[in-house]
Amino acid sequence: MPLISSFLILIMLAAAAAALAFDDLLSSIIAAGLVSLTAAVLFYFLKAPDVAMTEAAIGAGLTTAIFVLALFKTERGKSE
Amino acid sequence: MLNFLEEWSFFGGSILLIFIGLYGVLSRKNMIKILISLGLMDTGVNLLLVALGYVEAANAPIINSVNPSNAAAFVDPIPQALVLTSIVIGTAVLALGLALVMKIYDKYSTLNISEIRGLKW
Amino acid sequence: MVNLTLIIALPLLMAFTMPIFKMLNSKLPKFIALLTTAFNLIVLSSNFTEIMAAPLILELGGWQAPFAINLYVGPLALVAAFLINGSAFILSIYNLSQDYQFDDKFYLLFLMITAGASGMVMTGDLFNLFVFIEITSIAAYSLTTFAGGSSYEASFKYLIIGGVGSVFLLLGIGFTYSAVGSLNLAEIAASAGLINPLLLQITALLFLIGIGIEAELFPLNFWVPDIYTEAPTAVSGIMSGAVSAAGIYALARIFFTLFPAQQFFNYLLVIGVITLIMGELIAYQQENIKRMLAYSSLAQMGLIVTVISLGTEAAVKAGLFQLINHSILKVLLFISAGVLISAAGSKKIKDLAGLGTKKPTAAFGFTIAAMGILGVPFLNGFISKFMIISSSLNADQFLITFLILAAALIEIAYYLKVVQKLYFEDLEIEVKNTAVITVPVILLTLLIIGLGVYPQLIAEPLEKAAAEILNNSRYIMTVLGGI
Amino acid sequence: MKFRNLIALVITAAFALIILQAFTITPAAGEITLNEFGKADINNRTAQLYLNKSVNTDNKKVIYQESKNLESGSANIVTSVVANYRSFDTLGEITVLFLAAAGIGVVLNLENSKKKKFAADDSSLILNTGIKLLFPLLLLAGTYIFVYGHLSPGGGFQGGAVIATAFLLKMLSDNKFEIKEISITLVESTAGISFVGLGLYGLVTRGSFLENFMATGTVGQLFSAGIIPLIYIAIAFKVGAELTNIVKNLIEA
Repeated sequence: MPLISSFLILIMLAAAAAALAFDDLLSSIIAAGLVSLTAAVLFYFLKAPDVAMTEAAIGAGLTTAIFVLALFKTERGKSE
Repeated sequence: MLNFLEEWSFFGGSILLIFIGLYGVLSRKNMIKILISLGLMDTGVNLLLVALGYVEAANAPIINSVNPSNAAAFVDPIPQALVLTSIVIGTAVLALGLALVMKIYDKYSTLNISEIRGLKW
Repeated sequence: MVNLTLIIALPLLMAFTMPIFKMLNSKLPKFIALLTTAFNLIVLSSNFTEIMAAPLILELGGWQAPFAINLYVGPLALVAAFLINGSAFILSIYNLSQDYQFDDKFYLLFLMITAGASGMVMTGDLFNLFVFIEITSIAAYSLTTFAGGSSYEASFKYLIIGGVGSVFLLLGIGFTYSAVGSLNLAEIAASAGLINPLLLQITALLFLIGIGIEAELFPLNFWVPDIYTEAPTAVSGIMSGAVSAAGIYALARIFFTLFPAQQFFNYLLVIGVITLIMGELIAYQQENIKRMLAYSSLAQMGLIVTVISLGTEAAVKAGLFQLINHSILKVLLFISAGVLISAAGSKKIKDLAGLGTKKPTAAFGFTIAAMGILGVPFLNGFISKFMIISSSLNADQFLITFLILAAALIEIAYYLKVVQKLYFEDLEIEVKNTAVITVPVILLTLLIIGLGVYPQLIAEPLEKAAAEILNNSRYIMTVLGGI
Repeated sequence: MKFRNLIALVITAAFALIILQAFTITPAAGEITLNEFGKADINNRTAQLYLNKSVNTDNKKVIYQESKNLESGSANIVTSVVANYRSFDTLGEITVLFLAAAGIGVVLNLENSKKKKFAADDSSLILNTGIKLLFPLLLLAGTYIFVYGHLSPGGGFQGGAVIATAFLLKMLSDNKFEIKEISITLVESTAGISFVGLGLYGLVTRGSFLENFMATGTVGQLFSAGIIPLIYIAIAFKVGAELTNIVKNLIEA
């Protein structure tokens, strides 16, 4: 268990760094969604199921959707 | 040793996430990326708060058929309640920020803050 | 006596109902906003004597005081709540002659910024403070954009700095909770001595970052000029008159209650002086009148923080008096400047020339408020300036006194410049129709002269408020009771 | 360009250096500290009172499906914190969401611009049918989550978010699907008014805002926990309506 969570934290940090480093905004947004998703799993490991559900539904789901919508209304919408 | 690793990887990981976010907010020029970084900071601080309330070998704070009484050890419910609030507030701020980004993009046709008068720093 | 929780609960109810009011009649929202703020003032007045006698603890949800959220309303919080709701009331009168595009949304946001600021001064719980700061700032982000134009950029800037600040504030709250195991201010204060001094310093820094944004402290205040310049007049007024006052209150409450050590006040002193001097110097160079007022407002916040962090009772009293005056004067300055700007169709100071005769009410309002800020005798600013100078001299802070005087000189220069433009120069321009601000100008002028001639009017609340904030053991005793 | 990154790095590192010190703190020998940093000791925290449900009453053992008439009847302690002990925060939180939704409406200035649809004209039959099937299931799941919020993980926010997700998918896949502005407004206003109304009713009948005025029943049963389920239903409708409103505004902008 400890190893799994440490490993997940590493994935989370890598995804966060990737979210900043990607030039492509869509990849960035997806990486940020991955951060939220791993965070949701980590919340579950920390015995916080309520928070895990909220983070998965709101943080990973809706926020990512809103970001993608905004992206397609701005830069993506123009180029295509 | 393993417990030590687990505990400190949570603290260290969430603090690092906050600082990756802070670095992103300060260094990125794309408005959507700045908001993404702000979201990362939010996630980091939420994770840290929950980790501060974690008790080793304790249960999720729900009394049910698995833990039928409060005599069992539970993790701290208060940080969890705070984080519930904080996640929703964070999303609200991000959504408002994205609406502003869309409006600013309508005006300047760019997401780059160095091309937008009034956002340069 | 009416239950003080209503000050927050009623605006909330009205805000939630606002879309329905609009469906009934499109003129209804602005009157609802006016009535709600008036009601709040009545509620506050009805509690006045009781709170002057003893601070009031309001338990929310019926849970015993230190263990869940409670509101704490002492003399200081009462004074601050009066300032906030008073500014909102005056600005609601001003709003009656305005037309906004989404009127229901404007008024619900306007009510919520007031309720958020009131909550910031009344709450006795750290996380609740965070929630109210968020309510206030989200309402401010949205309200700014009613002006259109460049306000979106200003709002975005504020949103980013506000978002980062709230993360740090939350981090500070987390650290405090982890060390003490409670979120109640009094309970934390009672055990603050047991917290590791290093951790205490780190949390103090985090709180300073989180709340300093609302209190407009250097170097977290670069959003202020943009917001004040771009936002609609009523919003600039409420930000300057109410939200910054709430920020100062929260800062004072946190620092005097949780970190009452001299070293923290020294940090605050330095930050305050830098804010003051920089604000005045930059204000002097501005050509845009709203930007000038914004930097002046910033400088005043610096002045208030400087004086309060001297830490003597006389100094705290002087700082509070200055805070009251600042709210009154800045509200008047912003609404009269708003009228002058819309009359001239320009925000440039040089385009306002000659409006003294064409827009007599607004020019008079601007002039009397400028005189008040400069400290002309028989106006309220004179008394507070005098108290500030004498208290800082009494505290043997000669350098600080000198800097405050120097800042006041710069202030005189740029305010007189505007007044001179208004009355002694003339520019042939077509004056546009503007909002009527006779009632707010009369009300505020009466207050300015009243407080200047007869400052004993608020002597008792000030005395009690200063004594209260300096005595954190009394705060702890009141909240914790016999526990 | 590089300079900017460097400055950002310096500022970040400075903050990191300051804040990471908090984690190095170890109590010196003989020093009295409350809690060692990072080590949660529930017994010293307010949380213990919430777990024992003993803020106002005496310490009692709470037993699943047995204990009756406790001060807060929710089996999920996080729920009892969110919707009972600290419900004032929660009221503030849904206010934040409400303000953000209102603000987004203002910023995007929808009344004046032509309403656009997301480019989903060519959405495939499979997607369309799939979401048609999924939509009621998601609504059901959301409802379950908030109705059982006081017994199992979940509650108003999560349920509301799931419901909003259902509407989001529907809006993205089906071009003809439209939610009327007025119905969202009515739902969000009604939910908000009922939350504040519950609070005011407590204020009038029991003397303090948001105080529980109903019997708390037996821990672990569906009809228990006093006003918590009512508050959670109000929150769920409010959160669902606000998030749907936000998403709708962003889609139509």
